Amino acid sequence: MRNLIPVLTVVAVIVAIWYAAAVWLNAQWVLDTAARQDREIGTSELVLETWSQDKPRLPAPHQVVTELWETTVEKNITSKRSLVYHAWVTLSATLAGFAMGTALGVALAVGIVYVRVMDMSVMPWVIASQTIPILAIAPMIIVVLNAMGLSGLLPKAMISMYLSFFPVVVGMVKGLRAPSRMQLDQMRTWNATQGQEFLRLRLPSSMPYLFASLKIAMAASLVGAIVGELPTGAVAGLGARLLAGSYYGQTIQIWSALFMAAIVAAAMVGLIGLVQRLTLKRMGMA
Amino acid sequence: ADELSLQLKWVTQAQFAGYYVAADKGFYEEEDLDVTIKPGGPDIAPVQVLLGGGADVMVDWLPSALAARENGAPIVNIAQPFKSSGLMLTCLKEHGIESPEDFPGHTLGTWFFGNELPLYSWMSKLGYATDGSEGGVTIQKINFNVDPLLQKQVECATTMTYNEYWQVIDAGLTPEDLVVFKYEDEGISTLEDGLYTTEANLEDPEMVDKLTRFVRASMKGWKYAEENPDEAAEIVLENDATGAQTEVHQKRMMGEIAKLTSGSNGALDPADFERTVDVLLSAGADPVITENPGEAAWTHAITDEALQ
Amino acid sequence: MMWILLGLLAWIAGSALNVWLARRPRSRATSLAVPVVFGVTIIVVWEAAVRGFGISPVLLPAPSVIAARMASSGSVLWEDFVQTVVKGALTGYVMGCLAAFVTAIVVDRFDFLRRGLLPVGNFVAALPIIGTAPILVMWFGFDWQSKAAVVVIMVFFPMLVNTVEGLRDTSAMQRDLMRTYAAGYWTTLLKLRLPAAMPFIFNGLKIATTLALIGAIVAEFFGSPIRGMGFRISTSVGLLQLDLVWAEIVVAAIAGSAFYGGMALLEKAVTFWHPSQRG
Amino acid sequence: MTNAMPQQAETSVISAKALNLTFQTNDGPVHALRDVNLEVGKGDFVSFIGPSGCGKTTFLRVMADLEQPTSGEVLVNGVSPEAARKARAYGYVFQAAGLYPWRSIGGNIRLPLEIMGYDKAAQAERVREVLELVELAGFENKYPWQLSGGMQQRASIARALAFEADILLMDEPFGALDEIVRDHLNEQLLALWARTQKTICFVTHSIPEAVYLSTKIVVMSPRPGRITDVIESPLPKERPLDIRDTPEFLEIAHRVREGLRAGHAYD
Amino acid sequence: MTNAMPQQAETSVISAKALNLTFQTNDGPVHALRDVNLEVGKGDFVSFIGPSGCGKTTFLRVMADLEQPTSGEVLVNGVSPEAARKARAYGYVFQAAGLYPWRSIGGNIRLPLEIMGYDKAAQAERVREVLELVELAGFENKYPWQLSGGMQQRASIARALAFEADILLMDEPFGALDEIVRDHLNEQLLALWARTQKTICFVTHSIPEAVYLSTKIVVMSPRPGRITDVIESPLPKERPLDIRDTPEFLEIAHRVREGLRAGHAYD
Ligand SMILES: Nc1ncnc2c1ncn2[C@@H]1O[C@H](COP(=O)(O)OP(=O)(O)OP(=O)(O)O)[C@@H](O)[C@H]1O
Ligand SMILES: Nc1ncnc2c1ncn2[C@@H]1O[C@H](COP(=O)(O)OP(=O)(O)OP(=O)(O)O)[C@@H](O)[C@H]1O
Ligand SMILES: Cc1ncc(C[n+]2csc(CCO)c2C)c(N)n1
Ligand SMILES: [Mg+2]
Ligand SMILES: [Mg+2]
Repeated sequence: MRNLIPVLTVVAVIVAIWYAAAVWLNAQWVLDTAARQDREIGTSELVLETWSQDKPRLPAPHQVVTELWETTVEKNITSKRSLVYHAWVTLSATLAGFAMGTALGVALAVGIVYVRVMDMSVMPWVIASQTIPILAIAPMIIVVLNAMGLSGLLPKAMISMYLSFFPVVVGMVKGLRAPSRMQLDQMRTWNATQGQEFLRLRLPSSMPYLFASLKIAMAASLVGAIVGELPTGAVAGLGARLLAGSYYGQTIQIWSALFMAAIVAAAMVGLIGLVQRLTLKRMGMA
Repeated sequence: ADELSLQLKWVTQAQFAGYYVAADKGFYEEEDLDVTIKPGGPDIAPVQVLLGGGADVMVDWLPSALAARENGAPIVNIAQPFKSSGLMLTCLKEHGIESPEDFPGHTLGTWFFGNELPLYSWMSKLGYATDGSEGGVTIQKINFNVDPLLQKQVECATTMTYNEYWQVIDAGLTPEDLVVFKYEDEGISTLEDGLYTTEANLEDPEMVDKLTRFVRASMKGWKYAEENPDEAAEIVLENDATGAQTEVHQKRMMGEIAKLTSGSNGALDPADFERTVDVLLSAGADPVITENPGEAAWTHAITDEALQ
Repeated sequence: MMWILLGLLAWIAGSALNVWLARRPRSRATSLAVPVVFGVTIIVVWEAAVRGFGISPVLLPAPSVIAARMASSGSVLWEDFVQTVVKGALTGYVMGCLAAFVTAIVVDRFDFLRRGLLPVGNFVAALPIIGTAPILVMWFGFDWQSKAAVVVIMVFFPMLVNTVEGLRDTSAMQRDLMRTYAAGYWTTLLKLRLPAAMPFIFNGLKIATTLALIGAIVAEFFGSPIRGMGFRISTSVGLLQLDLVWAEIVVAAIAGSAFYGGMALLEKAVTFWHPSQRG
Repeated sequence: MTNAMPQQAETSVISAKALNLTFQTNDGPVHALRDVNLEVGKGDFVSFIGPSGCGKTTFLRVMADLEQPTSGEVLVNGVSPEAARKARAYGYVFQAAGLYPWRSIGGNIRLPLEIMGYDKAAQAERVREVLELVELAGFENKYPWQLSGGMQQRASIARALAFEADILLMDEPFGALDEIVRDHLNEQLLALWARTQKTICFVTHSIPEAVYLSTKIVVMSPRPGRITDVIESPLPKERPLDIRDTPEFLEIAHRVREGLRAGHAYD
Repeated sequence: MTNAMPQQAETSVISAKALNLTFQTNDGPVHALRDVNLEVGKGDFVSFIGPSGCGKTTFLRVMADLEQPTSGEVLVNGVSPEAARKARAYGYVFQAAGLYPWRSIGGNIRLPLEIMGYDKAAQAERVREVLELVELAGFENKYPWQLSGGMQQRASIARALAFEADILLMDEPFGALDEIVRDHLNEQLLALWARTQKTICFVTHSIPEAVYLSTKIVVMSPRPGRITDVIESPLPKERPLDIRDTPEFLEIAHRVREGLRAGHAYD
């Protein structure tokens, strides 16, 4: 609640800039059209037309909102023209990929912290793996998985996993190594087993890092799912909407799919934040 | 029924109406086939899918299919439902381009991914350099839409008669605002949407039999679509999972597609093949294919059987 | 069969060698050797698998084929590297990180902005690059400027969030000490909060390195002049020149790792005092 | 048994009136300070002594404007603690050393000097001086984690002494030091105090230390933290170490011990 | 003046022979322990006293297998420190409290009990017991940052006492406590020691505390850390608080003070 006024202010400023930018970016088209039609055009007319084009360079905020409204609220959610339906398709792949990525990331981090060979060999290659442009190999992954008989949700989820495990590894390695020398020494004096040290010291101290990484991983995972949708033949999902929008120059549709993606991501990240607050509160850290 | 999967080279649209019609009208069923149609997209190389085992047949253009062959993909054309080429170069009149002589100094946009090959051939035939140097043209890669043309990032752009051209018109330009060069008219047309499969498949009699029935049903679908364009467009729309296609656009597209398929009974015309190869081989300094693959790249075995 | 056996053998030998190496006392040589052995093992296994299982070069080329391609197409790879990494990624990285750093300081200074801008920022950061890249290409043109813009957007928020977080990561006693000196805002920033924030800032800088590279390459998928790593990758797939695609990927991985490694070295030098660096 | 302060007509450097401070915690409020009244004159050396958790640190923090009282009034140098802090009126030694880990020992001591704009030469000179005072000469380039607990605490004392503040607030500065160093530093502190006329507020757990150093001893009792006794020392300003064997000294020590004991539940 | 240890024939719980430990730092090696020899018998109460930075903490850490000696040998219960640690032979109180911030005081004390597999009821019982012992009953559900410095230290003592180890290693456990609590805890510790026959190694800076508690006082000198004196206390096992006024007590205290003074440069 305390944040509402600042957020609204910032949003208001952005919307204002946005409208201005829409005029600036779309004016050329309006002028060209008018010239072709031998039509004189006044300033107010110009401004209004830049805000109501069919295929603007930059759609005005109200156009995007209208499109969002029409494709979410006014459409049956099972319809292929409903953004809710497409969002759900993407979300399910995102969640599956996120779960797999988190599991893989945590497992790798535990390995890196506890197994010396892994500590020394895995990290550079994990980093290198992230410099590979996923968009380039996503189609190949999909093709290979398809050839292996995997299709539908799983290939997309695999790409999500590929993108989301990285922040988790990095964050968790840092988090699992966060305990101070003295805290680790204490555990030694009690001759705690590695499992006990992990559960009672390393894991609790890694919680803030884990949650920070999970938020990044969730966003990455959504991007992964969308990327994964592109080469599955643009069948359904927000990625397919983006793609279809871009073939047909439907900027309004692109922007609304884009916003839907951001809304989904924000909601998921918000959810993680909620879990984080509850967990940290239970742990007495918030 | 026997299962068979088809990989398209692009998203669901009237360009592939024949296959959707055949599926919808039960032509495949009549041949005891259960066909899965997999839509494509900008990042799908149908050849990869085919060789990866994700599909049994694919739709592709001959230039890119031949390029893939040279790079080690053993693929063969088994049918050619498209007779003529729908490729063209569309320019805005305001830039003062009226004929190919006016190209030098201008920026021409084209899709890549194999689609740039005909343009490069054309330019080399005209004797223009393509690196933006004096007296040559600048080639610019553009995405599969017409925004760069509308926003004047390029002066001419590759369009298809059945799709992008109409997007330009829909954007509010009139045919009078445009100058259009059809590849077909410039004598550099190359074969478009054909059906391809792997050499391995062709050695398997059972597969050959399936493919024969598939081609027969598909051609029936195409001819039905040609005669009933509006119904075909409706069928395409029903099969579009993205929900992004519009009725007006698809009906218009179907009309244009019908013009391209009308001259073909499904069998590849060897003369068309040779012309395409010639165009490709003449593509200047860096030709995409270096030698004529000859009859290894196509076969009439399927169509002969299917079209009796 | 021969190749498959060889692959298995290489796998076993590589792991054994690494386990042995890791047991040695830690030194510069071993900490370099272990990842190298790991990588070499993977490459040998890959080569063996491609040959052994007869995987089509159109699906996955063997490392030897990729190496040959890298040797023969050096000039193309270099041209693409300059276009994408030097012009696109690096400029975007520097501009994005600098902008985020300055914004972080402003945002941190004015709580109103922090509470207003960060949530909105998080939202904007969640806009997938695949959606924003075409738009930025439309606005900034086909050349490297639009790639730099994509990179700026990609690195901005991780860097911003980390810096803001870092600037707040001081203990009560450390802040109290500054209060007792009646240190002003700028003094506290310079002497306490920036040094304390360094581990976080470097966290952001490191994450941003991989993002910058991916961003620049992926953005080229949505529009580029006819050179650049993303351009080459996306168009070569269509021509089924998979060896060239993988050669570009190898260059990207090397450049990215070097970039990241450089940042990590710098981090070690600057935040030597942090427990995670003291080891 | 809160007792009325003898009102000092002379300039009072610190004056607390009806001070209360309550912390809100998840299971109820904690009364850290209740109705605290105190006057400290210029040049006084005041020791605070009391059971652990009685509010000594909290009181010092209020004077230093690091904690806001719930009610009541504090004046430092006749102005609010905030104004005094802004005027850099005091040096503060925290209960834990709190050195910045990214600065060497020398760098940590130089920190306030840099902030207050001393020039380079003066900085170096003062760092050398105070390091010698706390016997850490030679450790200037070591980092905090390379020092033992006691050495860190001495470094933090040196940091507070490095600049010339009129008031010194010290929270158990000698807690982790052995008797000999402690005696030595006690002497040094007294000499410094005599030389500079500083006003010093000093929290300690050692009764002999409190008696040896102070002109005024404040005894506190816990939960809620109150002042139970204020003892004005009759000892002369000049104090050799063996003053600790005089009957006056032992008598005051006895009174402090009694006051302390009263604050405890047992015996 | 390293002196030969009186060799104890009885079971020796801790035995150090020719122990050396050198830290490598960015500006040269630091000799923290040099040629240290010591025998501690079963049931001994050994105090370590010496100037700040002389290596007391380091020596305790070596016994606890937290630091590896550069050369020499240590045996704990006749086996290596590592084996002793694995057998959970000792409890350790660190110089700083080091409580886990995400656990309440009760949770912190329960931690070693959970690790060692005590059942729920036993855990609760022991937590209650030791909290009472250190006078923190009622603070079980508070979090560390809500306690004063001294209270945190007491919680950390409670944690080390909660499980039954034969050896207790305590590094300045009472450093931040006032004299009264300290006297009280001293008595409690002696009673515990008498009752349980534990062997205790105890670092302190207070000479009276060392003399009052110990059967053996080890005096150390700094840089490099060496043992300069080992004093066997002639005081009886039964020690009321006022034993501190007896001549024997004062004599031992004097000897310790002299030993300490010898380790310091000045006076
Ligand atoms: N931030 C806080 N939140 C809640 N309670 C607090 C806080 N700080 C201190 N307290 C409580 O206030 C009381 C007084 O604390 P303070 O630190 O002033 O004690 P002290 O006299 O300095 O003790 P010690 O000698 O142990 O340092 C204690 O009961 C403590 O639990
Ligand atoms: N990790 C370390 N790296 C380098 N030097 C160290 C390290 N730990 C301790 N030392 C050095 O070793 C010496 C002994 O330190 P130690 O902590 O044992 O002293 P101590 O006797 O416990 O002192 P105090 O009473 O102040 O706690 C000191 O000079 C210290 O600077
Ligand atoms: C993989 C691939 N994608 C797109 C095209 C170009 N193309 C051919 S037909 C068509 C649809 C009509 O607009 C488009 C865009 C191609 N040749 N190959
Ligand atoms: Mg305190
Ligand atoms: Mg110590």
